[in-house]
Amino acid sequence: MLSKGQLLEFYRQMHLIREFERECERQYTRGNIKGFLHVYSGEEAIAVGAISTLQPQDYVVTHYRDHGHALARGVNSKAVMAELFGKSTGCSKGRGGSMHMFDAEKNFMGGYAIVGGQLPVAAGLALASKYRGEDRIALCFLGDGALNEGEFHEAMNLAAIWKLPVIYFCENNLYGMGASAANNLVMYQEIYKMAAAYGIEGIQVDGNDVLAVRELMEQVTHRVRQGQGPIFVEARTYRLRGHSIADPANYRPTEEVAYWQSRDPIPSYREWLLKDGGATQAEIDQIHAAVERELVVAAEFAEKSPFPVAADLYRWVYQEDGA
Amino acid sequence: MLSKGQLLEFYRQMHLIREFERECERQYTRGNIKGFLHVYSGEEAIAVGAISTLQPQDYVVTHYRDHGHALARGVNSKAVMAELFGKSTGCSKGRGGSMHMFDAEKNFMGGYAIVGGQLPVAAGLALASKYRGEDRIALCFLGDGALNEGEFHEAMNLAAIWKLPVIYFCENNLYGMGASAANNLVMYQEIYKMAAAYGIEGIQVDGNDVLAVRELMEQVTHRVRQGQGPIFVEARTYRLRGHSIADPANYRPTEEVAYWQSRDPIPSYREWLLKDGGATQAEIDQIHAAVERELVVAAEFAEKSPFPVAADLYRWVYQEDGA
Amino acid sequence: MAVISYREAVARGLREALQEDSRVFLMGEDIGPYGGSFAVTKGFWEEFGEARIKDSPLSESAIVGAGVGAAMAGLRPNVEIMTINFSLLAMDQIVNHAAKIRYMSGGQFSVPLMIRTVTGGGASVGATHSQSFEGWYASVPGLYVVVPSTPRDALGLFRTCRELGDPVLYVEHILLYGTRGEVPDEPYKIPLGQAEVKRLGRDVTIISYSRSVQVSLAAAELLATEGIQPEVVDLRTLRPLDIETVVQSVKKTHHVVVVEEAPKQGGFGAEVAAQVQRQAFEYLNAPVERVAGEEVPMPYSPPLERLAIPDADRVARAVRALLAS
Amino acid sequence: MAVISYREAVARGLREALQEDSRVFLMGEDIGPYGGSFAVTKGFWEEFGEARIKDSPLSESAIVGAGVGAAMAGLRPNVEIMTINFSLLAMDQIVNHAAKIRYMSGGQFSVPLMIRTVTGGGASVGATHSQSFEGWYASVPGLYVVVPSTPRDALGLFRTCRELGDPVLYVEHILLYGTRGEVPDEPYKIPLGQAEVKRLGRDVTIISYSRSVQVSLAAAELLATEGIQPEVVDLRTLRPLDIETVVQSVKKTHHVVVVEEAPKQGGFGAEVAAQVQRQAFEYLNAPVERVAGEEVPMPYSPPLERLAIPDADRVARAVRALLAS
Ligand SMILES: Cc1ncc(C[n+]2csc(CCOP(=O)(O)OP(=O)(O)O)c2C)c(N)n1
Ligand SMILES: Cc1ncc(C[n+]2csc(CCOP(=O)(O)OP(=O)(O)O)c2C)c(N)n1
Ligand SMILES: [Mg+2]
Ligand SMILES: [Mg+2]
Repeated sequence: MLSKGQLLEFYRQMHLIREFERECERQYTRGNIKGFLHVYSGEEAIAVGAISTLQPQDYVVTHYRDHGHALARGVNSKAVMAELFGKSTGCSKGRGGSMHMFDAEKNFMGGYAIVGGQLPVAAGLALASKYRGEDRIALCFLGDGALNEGEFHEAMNLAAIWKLPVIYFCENNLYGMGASAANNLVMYQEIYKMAAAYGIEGIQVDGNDVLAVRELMEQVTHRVRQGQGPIFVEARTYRLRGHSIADPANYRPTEEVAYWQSRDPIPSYREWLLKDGGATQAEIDQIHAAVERELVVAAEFAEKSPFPVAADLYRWVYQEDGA
Repeated sequence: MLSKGQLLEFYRQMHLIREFERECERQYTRGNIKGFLHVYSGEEAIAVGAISTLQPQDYVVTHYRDHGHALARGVNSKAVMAELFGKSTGCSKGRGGSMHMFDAEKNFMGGYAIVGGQLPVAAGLALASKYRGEDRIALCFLGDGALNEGEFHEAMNLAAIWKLPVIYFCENNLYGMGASAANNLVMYQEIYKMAAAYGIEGIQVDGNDVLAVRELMEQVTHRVRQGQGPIFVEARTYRLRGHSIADPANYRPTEEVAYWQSRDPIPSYREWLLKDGGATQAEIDQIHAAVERELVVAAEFAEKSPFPVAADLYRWVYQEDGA
Repeated sequence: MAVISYREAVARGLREALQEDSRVFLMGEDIGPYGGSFAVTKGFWEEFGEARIKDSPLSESAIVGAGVGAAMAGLRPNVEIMTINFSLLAMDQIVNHAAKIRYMSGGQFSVPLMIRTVTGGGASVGATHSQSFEGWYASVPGLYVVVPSTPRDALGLFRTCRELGDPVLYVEHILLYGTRGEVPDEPYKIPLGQAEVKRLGRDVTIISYSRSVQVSLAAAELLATEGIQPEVVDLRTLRPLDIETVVQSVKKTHHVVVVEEAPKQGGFGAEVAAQVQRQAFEYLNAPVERVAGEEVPMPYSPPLERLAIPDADRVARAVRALLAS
Repeated sequence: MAVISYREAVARGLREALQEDSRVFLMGEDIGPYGGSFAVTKGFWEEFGEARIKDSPLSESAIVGAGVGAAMAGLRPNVEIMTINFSLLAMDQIVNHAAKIRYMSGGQFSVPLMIRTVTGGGASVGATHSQSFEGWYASVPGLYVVVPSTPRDALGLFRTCRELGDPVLYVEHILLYGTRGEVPDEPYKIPLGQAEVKRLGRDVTIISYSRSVQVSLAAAELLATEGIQPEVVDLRTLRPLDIETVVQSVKKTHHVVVVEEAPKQGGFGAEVAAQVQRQAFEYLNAPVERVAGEEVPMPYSPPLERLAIPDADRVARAVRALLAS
């Protein structure tokens, strides 16, 4: 049973991610954030529900659309924002940027920007855990687009034959950039069934329902922790914005967008919280206010933080005391 | 219904391949063949049965263990042997070698030595056929080892979503080099089921029974030709020799080897031919004698043929009249 | 002469190919309804239909491999790899198949495959998305590597490439798409293997390719105000490489600076330097100097990124130092 | 000093690592019961068990990627890629992950991953199986690239590599496995970035690495009979590159020939030539000469293959021509 505190915490995290991404879009327009900006808006229930079931020692690995996962894992919003600003106080010291967030303290093992590339890395983390006999699993997020890449196949196979403690969690938001999953995968409506080719159990869940994700993942993490080998989860969800801030996403049918807007995971969860979750409007308001403050602080922190200094250009290419 | 002539022709081809490989081993020992030598002995029923169902305009693509497929496709045994000798009369003019046999006239599109690399190429050939609206299909052979490679996955997916007229034919000989398929694929006993992940029909057949392969492939080629999209076939078989001539294959249990030796596709087919196929011992003897003569001629041809001349080192790097 | 953008020049080349040659089809990620990651193929899908504008799955290796197969079958596939960074996933197909099949088959098969891709840094997209691998491909026998720096070159080279019987890596630069320039109205082509003197000078030869040509030209303007007249040579193609045009220039200037974006060690600039010192040894008054990317993964942080990529100032400084030496 | 083979030297390095460091495990295709494609890990699976000698599926990308992950977790994976040809399939993991994660994470994670692989031609195995890509990797910031030419170097460099905090590509040569040489009995290590003069001379400096060092030494013997005394410098590591040792030699000899197997254009020899002419310009009596692989896919046919790879005769001819010029 989840406590009311936990229920509200899920809400806080989802709301934080949504508002964080809004703030990013504003900062992008103001020129404080550069390059690509891919926001997680609409998919918050997944990161929050799934990551909430992990232990601190567990590993999180994800793709390039990584702000939400970082925040859900507890990476400080100041550090995430500062990273986007390219500041030395960023969670990757300004070297990584939007697509390459890392936080060793949180075992947040990185956002990976080569589609599919993170899957073998996650297998390796799980392998290390098994090698050492640790109580530690790896949770690896991937998009539906990653299912097209050869590395998906190789990593799934490796995880399966070596029974690695890794969960591959596919965020099926129906698109990879502008390409509809329906055009790129015959099994696009039942991606989870593709796991059977590896003898891996595949499970589908509603990615817009934080409690459904949470519930499923409690079982999944438990079983993977027990050593039964990898599990593959597919969550159906939707990107409420374009692929990146530069993408108006005109290729999507308006009815489809409208349908998914009506299934926005945040308002629906809020309604449930108020109606059946025992939360009060005051509590919700308090969360909203706290998040607003947090983001003001984060943006200010990012803005005021220094850029890396030129003298540090070569820092961290190699170990300082390396050969 | 197959005519007796066809039945005997299958036997002739299988016997030719087996004896050809024996000759290769002899020539290798004599130093006339260099580098790697991977023989096809034990798997003849597959190449012969499958390729017999193709039309001349169809494409054949295969992996590095390619002598058998070349011979079954009708590539001249003199040209195959000369290629192994590195002579300019070889089917690849001595440039390709054992793993890279080509014959444009036979639409024999090549042996490919990067495991899995031929699968996308075959998809492209099928794509060209579809693009032009031709009555022409591609048959692509692969080993069980290729199932581990990412390119298997990408090519299967591409063929499936674009409904390409290609047949992926897996020769599951239980090993990839020294590695047992049982260690490398959870589904090793039912590889054909892996095709379901792509919405591709998968079918298993006894790869040591030339008539079973032939019968299945008559249906398969027909359906692919009709435009129903790709089909995946798995034939179970066994390499009667080591991975290459350098490999004593000590890693294989003796009972396993004995079992498969007892299932050698050639003697069993010969017995059937004599008992139920209406063939006479004289006809068999005649084939043996003809094959023996053919191979003497092939070896002599290869031996007497000239090596490419030094002045031609740069020939065929680019189109002669290219920019 | 019309003034068009680099993006438009590439699009024009593609459109002509599609219109004039039914063997040509395009294949790539998001080249269809999305219009291409850099909007090069905007409107193509609507114009030419999905049989010829094949929006592909995220399968770099498979689409290049399929391009190889289709080319062997006699078509003229034009495959887009969204950026050169992702070409690493297709490298085996490019290097082991596209480049070698003519040779390995003893001339029986050819692979007239064009691969378009996008190189370069400076767009604040981080280390995995800002690389310049064209020099690697330029060392592969059997490939052509084309690196236009202007709309005019982009179109003229494209027209040549699409008629070649061998595979071409046609490399666009992420920061050049919006740049504009004159393009002749009459049909013209630019042969491969002909460098172009983009600016006449007398004191130093600056050699570069792709966007670095623009950087070099900017540096030349700076230097000109100080009375230094650099000659700027644009290689235009890395394979084949026209060293003759470079040598002619060096005979006049006696000083050479090679400029490129890739990290210096093992960059293609090393090849240029090695050939220049070999073939113009007598004419060099000073060693060949190289200005190149720093030896770091590309930092995301904009101020660091600016340090990692040569700019006009750095090129100008290198020229001054060279001439002072 | 015991005389052992190159194969034994590598195996000894691996065995020591496995014995002394429980964080070390091996992963690769056919390294288990088969004993390794080139028999380097023969007996290891029996000795260390399958948890530490992980016989992997044919999944180059996944095993390197898994090595990256395991290294980030604090282990010391040693991954074998059967030959450098197949490394193209893992290149993305090597270049975009192994080499960049320390930097992109702002120093929070490191990737102490060792990748062993096999380079080179001359074994009559055809174009797809005879390549030399080490030069490409040597241009990637964040990687180390090690190319031993003797059993002594193989072991001494191995010992250094296995303690590094960063990824290493450790490149063996297919034709060196059977070569033998002395190896000190006492524990020793060879630091990265220290070239070695393998033969003292005075007339010309021949620079090379990996098997080409043996070719160069053979050429030197030929030349010595004619009264020419070449100095032979073995780079031993391509990244870091020790140009200082080379320059010292050039100050004495005033003539340089660089020898390598990769096709000349864009080969790593170009980098060496570019640096030498830059740093020893005053001391060069003639341009730096390169002897390299021919610009062709490796032909299978043995007589053609012999033409495509530099041999002692060709190196000797180049030296004679250089000294005569
Ligand atoms: C190997 C590779 N190919 C292409 C790209 C360009 N790209 C970035 S994101 C993306 C779409 C990914 O789609 P999906 O995995 O579904 O993730 P989503 O954007 O939906 O979260 C593409 C094609 C890339 N980063 N890496
Ligand atoms: C990408 C790649 N990795 C490794 C190799 C080395 N290799 C050659 S054949 C082979 C085994 C292939 O097994 P399988 O596909 O089952 O074919 P079989 O030998 O059984 O016919 C291996 C590992 C290769 N050629 N290509
Ligand atoms: Mg998606
Ligand atoms: Mg097999």
